[in-house]
Amino acid sequence: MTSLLEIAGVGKTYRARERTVEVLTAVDLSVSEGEFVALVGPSGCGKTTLLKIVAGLLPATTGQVRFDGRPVTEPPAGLGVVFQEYGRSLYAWKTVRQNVELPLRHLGLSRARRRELVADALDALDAVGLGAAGDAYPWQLSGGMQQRVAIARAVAYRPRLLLMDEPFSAVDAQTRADLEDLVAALWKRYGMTIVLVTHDIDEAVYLSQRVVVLGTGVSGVQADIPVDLPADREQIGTRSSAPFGELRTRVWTQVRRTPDGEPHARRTPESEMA
Amino acid sequence: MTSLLEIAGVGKTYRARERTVEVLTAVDLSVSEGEFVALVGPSGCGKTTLLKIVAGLLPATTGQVRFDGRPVTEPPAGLGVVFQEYGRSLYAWKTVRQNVELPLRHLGLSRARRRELVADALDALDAVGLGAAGDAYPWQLSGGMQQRVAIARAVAYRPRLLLMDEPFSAVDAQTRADLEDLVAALWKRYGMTIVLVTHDIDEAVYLSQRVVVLGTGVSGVQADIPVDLPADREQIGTRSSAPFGELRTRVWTQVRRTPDGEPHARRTPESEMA
Amino acid sequence: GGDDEPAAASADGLTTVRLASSPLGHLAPIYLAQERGIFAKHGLKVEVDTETSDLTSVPAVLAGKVDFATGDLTTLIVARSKGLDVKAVVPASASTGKEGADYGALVVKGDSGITSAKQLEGKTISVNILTNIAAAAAREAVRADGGDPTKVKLVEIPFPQAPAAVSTGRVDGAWVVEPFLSAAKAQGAVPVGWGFTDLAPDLTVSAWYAAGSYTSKNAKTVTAFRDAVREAYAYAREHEDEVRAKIPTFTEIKPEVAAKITLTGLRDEVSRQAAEKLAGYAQRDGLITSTPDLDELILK
Amino acid sequence: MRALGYALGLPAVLVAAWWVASDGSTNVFLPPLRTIVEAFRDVWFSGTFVSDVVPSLWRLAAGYAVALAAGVTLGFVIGRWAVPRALTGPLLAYFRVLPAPVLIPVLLVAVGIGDATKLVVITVGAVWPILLNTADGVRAADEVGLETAAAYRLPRRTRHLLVLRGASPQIFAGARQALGLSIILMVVSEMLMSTDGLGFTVVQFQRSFAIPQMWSGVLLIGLLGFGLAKLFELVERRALRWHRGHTGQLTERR
Amino acid sequence: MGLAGAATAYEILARLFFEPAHVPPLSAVVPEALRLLTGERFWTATGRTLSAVAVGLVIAVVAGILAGFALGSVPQVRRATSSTLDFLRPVPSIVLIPVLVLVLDVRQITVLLVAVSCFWIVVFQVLYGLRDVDRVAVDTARAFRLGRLARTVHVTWPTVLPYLGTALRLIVSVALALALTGGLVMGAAGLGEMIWSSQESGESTGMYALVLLTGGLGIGLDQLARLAERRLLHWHVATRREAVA
Ligand SMILES: Nc1ncnc2c1ncn2[C@@H]1O[C@H](COP(=O)(O)OP(=O)(O)OP(=O)(O)O)[C@@H](O)[C@H]1O
Ligand SMILES: Nc1ncnc2c1ncn2[C@@H]1O[C@H](COP(=O)(O)OP(=O)(O)OP(=O)(O)O)[C@@H](O)[C@H]1O
Ligand SMILES: [Mg+2]
Ligand SMILES: [Mg+2]
Repeated sequence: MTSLLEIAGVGKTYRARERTVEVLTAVDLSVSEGEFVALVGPSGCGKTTLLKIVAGLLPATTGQVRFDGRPVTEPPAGLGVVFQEYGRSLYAWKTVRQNVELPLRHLGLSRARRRELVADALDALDAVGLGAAGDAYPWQLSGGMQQRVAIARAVAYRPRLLLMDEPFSAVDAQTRADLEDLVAALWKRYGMTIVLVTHDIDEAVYLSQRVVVLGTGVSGVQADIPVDLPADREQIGTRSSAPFGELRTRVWTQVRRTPDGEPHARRTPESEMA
Repeated sequence: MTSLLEIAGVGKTYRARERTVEVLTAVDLSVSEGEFVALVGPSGCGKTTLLKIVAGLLPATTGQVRFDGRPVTEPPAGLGVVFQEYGRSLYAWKTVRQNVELPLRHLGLSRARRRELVADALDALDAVGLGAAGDAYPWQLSGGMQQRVAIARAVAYRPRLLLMDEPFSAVDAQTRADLEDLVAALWKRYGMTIVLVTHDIDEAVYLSQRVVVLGTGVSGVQADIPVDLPADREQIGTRSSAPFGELRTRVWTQVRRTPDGEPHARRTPESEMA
Repeated sequence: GGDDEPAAASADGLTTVRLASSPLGHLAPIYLAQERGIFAKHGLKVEVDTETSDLTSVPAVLAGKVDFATGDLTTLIVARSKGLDVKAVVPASASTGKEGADYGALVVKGDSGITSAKQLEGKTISVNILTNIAAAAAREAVRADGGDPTKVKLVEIPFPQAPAAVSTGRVDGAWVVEPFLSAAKAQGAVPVGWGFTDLAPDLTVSAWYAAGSYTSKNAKTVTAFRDAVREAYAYAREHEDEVRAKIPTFTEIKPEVAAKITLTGLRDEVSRQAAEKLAGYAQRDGLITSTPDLDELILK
Repeated sequence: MRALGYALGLPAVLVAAWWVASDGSTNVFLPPLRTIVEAFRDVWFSGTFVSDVVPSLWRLAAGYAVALAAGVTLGFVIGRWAVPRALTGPLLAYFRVLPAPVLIPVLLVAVGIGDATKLVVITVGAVWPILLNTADGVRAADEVGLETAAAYRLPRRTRHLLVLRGASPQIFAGARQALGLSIILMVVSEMLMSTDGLGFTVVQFQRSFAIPQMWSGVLLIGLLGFGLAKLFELVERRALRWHRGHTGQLTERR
Repeated sequence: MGLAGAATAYEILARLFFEPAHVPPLSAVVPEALRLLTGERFWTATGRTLSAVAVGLVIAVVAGILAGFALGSVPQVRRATSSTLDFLRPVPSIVLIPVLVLVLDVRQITVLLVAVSCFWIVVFQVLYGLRDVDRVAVDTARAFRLGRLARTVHVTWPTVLPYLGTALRLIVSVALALALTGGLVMGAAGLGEMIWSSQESGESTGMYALVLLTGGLGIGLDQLARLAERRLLHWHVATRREAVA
């Protein structure tokens, strides 16, 4: 496998009058074509920031990202993104179907191909359980439904690289499992490369080939754990297997062990709220 | 314990030009003073809707909600809410601290008491690990950080009834556990009544005294499962206990068994994305 | 047109002249003359453009967009002294020459205790525009009564609002012309001065003027126009009832009002003496810094 | 430095072009810029500034302030509640179309000929953009923000302030529109029934064919507008910083 | 309802505080207005005024939107022109009429007055609307590599639209007011000139009748603007809330 994504020495500092935060320092990471990488780390450690830098939406303060060998200065072709702020990433003035179709209409494809993709988009909506809500507007949907629309949009686009920022955070356990399997199936079928940010360590292990742990404080990559589970995974079987349990504990320990102590909520509430 | 909250025959239909959705029909539920109830159910089943009706923010189409014996027509006194759309519920022009302090400043309290509450608010921020971010604006925070601000605001307010709509969806596992324990501790200390909407069945069982399952389709209460775990719970011990496992399976089965078949994502992705 | 002589001869052998004037009473004789064929008799065909105003007429004339327009004498004097090539051809409206029966007057509120123009010294008088003949007339009325014209305070209030300003006591006096003079009187105002006749009995209030270059290139047409207008005035003097009947057809003045108001005077010559006087006043009031050559201003 | 270059670049080019193009002009109505500049010096550096510009500025400030207060207040009421909105809709549409020259007769009788009339003209003309923008901004208030305020039972006043603050980006849009308008209206109001002021002076120049002086007045009005716009921006930048942050304009982007 | 209340208030005020010759009561104005409505002159004038309004509005809206988007989307253009725009914005076109007369006729000037004033309003509303564009919305479009045009059509334009809706309601009345002004100060044929003429003829009842009718026209135009806005903005919070209320 060749390296599709090369993140080299990426650092990011947000500068503002009120506060300047150094979020990332020297993140090094490379993702091969067709790989499924999960990115975990404590809240506020810079996962979203890193994803936006990779997507070419945010300039890095230091370092460089290369996609397919070329430095990323703008969103590269073949990129699909599910934003953490899914609500704001849907267009209130478009129906669910129009939201999903929008990126497809601008791919510069032949008519037939476009029709095919649009049909795909509808299928994608069906697949996330929203077939009936196609004509609704995003503000008529529940949070979880909105999130699924955002997923359907990215998935229908058939990106080469799919970046997902906590894409299943607002859906119930059952739907979440279904969506996980949907993404896994698509990954296998189309050989796409996926970077998934998640807070659910089980999910990270279940889906990915590699779990990358970002540290807190001024953070780089803290651990990079290969997931050597069999390729064919299945919600109940895989999750209850022994190797799964081990991996999950390993990741868990890494997430807890942060370089400069625990990042937050370290005091017990009792001592604080007195 | 007296019944603090009485939900009787509540139904809700959203009417719009494009589509009319009957979301809830005849929901009956009563919550006692000091109780901790978890509300679970598939995405889009009407949990947020129900919460807003209970909060007096949305009129029910049928039925009635009574708080402390009086019909709810507007938000009752002593109510704290953590909205699912946490980002939009923070005021972008106020700093984190100002956002947290805002409700406290208007309680009509003595000076000393107010100062105390404001100090509490700061403590609450500390408790959710955001002590250092007090002067930041919401848009300078990560998703999980914003969510924690919303929690801090509700918690510092010391409400009599606390409604939380997926309050921990955007934070990492570690922070989530800490926040869970924080809420549990506050609940015990101040004897508040809590209704928590969550997608995490483990969390529902771990925190609550009762798990209420909302069904999908046109839905009412599908199951009401008492959680008879000991009052003193603890992240690792409780979660690994046998009764916990049983309860969780019971809830899980209820969430899956919906009256009119499974709500969505019931087809395998393979068959759909062809 | 206006470049060659004959200007714009139409198929029927008539030269078309374009006139610009707001639809005011002084157009009545022109319209009558047009109907009676007086202009045609002089080889002219007139087109009246009423889409014009004080603001636009001078530039329109100078740019050759119209041939003749009306302007009050003070304005023309000021324009000339600023080097604008305007030439007064023939009066458009003039004082009636009859003190006590002119179409413009200085009025005060009936019960104000003011009975003479002199008493307005140190008081506020409204005129429609501060830079035109109205200001001169208002001051002149005070001067003629033995007052000091520089001691009155002039404010600008359009004629239509002047009667109300007087009757509600917003101003002490107002210089008004018909039909507002009648309106003011009807609301209890009384005239205390007759500035137009004070300025000169044959005062030209406003005149038809053209661009100097136009008059030199189209001398014949200009003379024909002047002759025609004079003939029109002669006819109008003989047929006052027709003039009164004409006015309501192109203004919003009601026939019953038109039957009663004092009509403007109709004169054949632009009064040179009055012009000299006005030029002096314009200089006194700081509108101009040097007196223009009146021979340049008034067409012989 | 760069900002200065940007601010002065185009004006410099335009002024140079005007200077060159007009230098040989013999058209009285379009005098050479050279003459205008000379007139500018003669007219405005000779005490006229104090006697004419100061009263104008005062009227402008007062009229604008009243328009701002009235526009925001009325706009808020209309935007917030459906009943006043329904009651006033057509009425406001009616008043919006009345131009100053039509209002003046009534004002003259009702208010008189002093500064008050001019204030009313400025206010009545400039209030609309503020009013409509406020009303629309308030109507578009974020639902979750409103629900949060309601849930915590924030007092009415606080809730209103929150709504106004949320609508402030659009209110500023209205205020910005009104600024330009009120300068124009100041001039227009002084054209009728006035004895001093910038507009009065310019109109007197115009009527007495002092064309270079008139143009110098136009220049001064433009400069005034430019200065006030800069002042406005300064205030706005501070007041709407949060909005730029919220919409991502403060974060460097690709 | 609101109108009825206002009419009553006007009637009472007019009778109490003003003389009929200065401010005639409604009971005198309405019959006069009805008389005007039956005459041809009023309709010709209305036609003239409305055509100036329409032409001016179309020019202003098209030019304003184009200029607004150009200024708002290219920061360099904005920075280079903002001082010039700030300078030009407050220059009252009325002052320039004598100069304009040299090249245009009064009707064209009227259209120009309408167009210029409305143009400014549209430009500024667009500029402010553009600032409201959400970062996440734009990032989404950019991530999916929507081109500049597609982003403008699908993201920027809908965000600016509510601001334009406000502008639309503003400019229909400004356009009408300025078309009237054209008649009042330049004598351009139309309702403004009729009002002027009524004033000059001392016909205050007639003038108030005209003002009444003109206001009616304003209400009509405003309703049209609202209709257009509701259609275009049915998804917008304000409209949604309206539907509920
Ligand atoms: N626009 C911004 N301006 C200033 N600081 C910012 C901005 N966006 C993010 N930050 C800061 O950068 C840090 C990392 O934010 P980021 O959103 O990348 O975190 P994250 O890992 O995605 O967290 P979460 O899991 O909570 O979403 C935070 O401390 C946050 O305060
Ligand atoms: N404003 C609205 N207009 C129309 N329909 C709405 C509106 N809000 C919610 N709905 C519909 O009501 C149903 C329930 O929505 P609700 O937000 O209560 O679900 P939920 O249980 O909270 O889901 P989630 O877990 O995804 O947040 C959904 O089908 C949604 O489409
Ligand atoms: Mg994030
Ligand atoms: Mg919900």
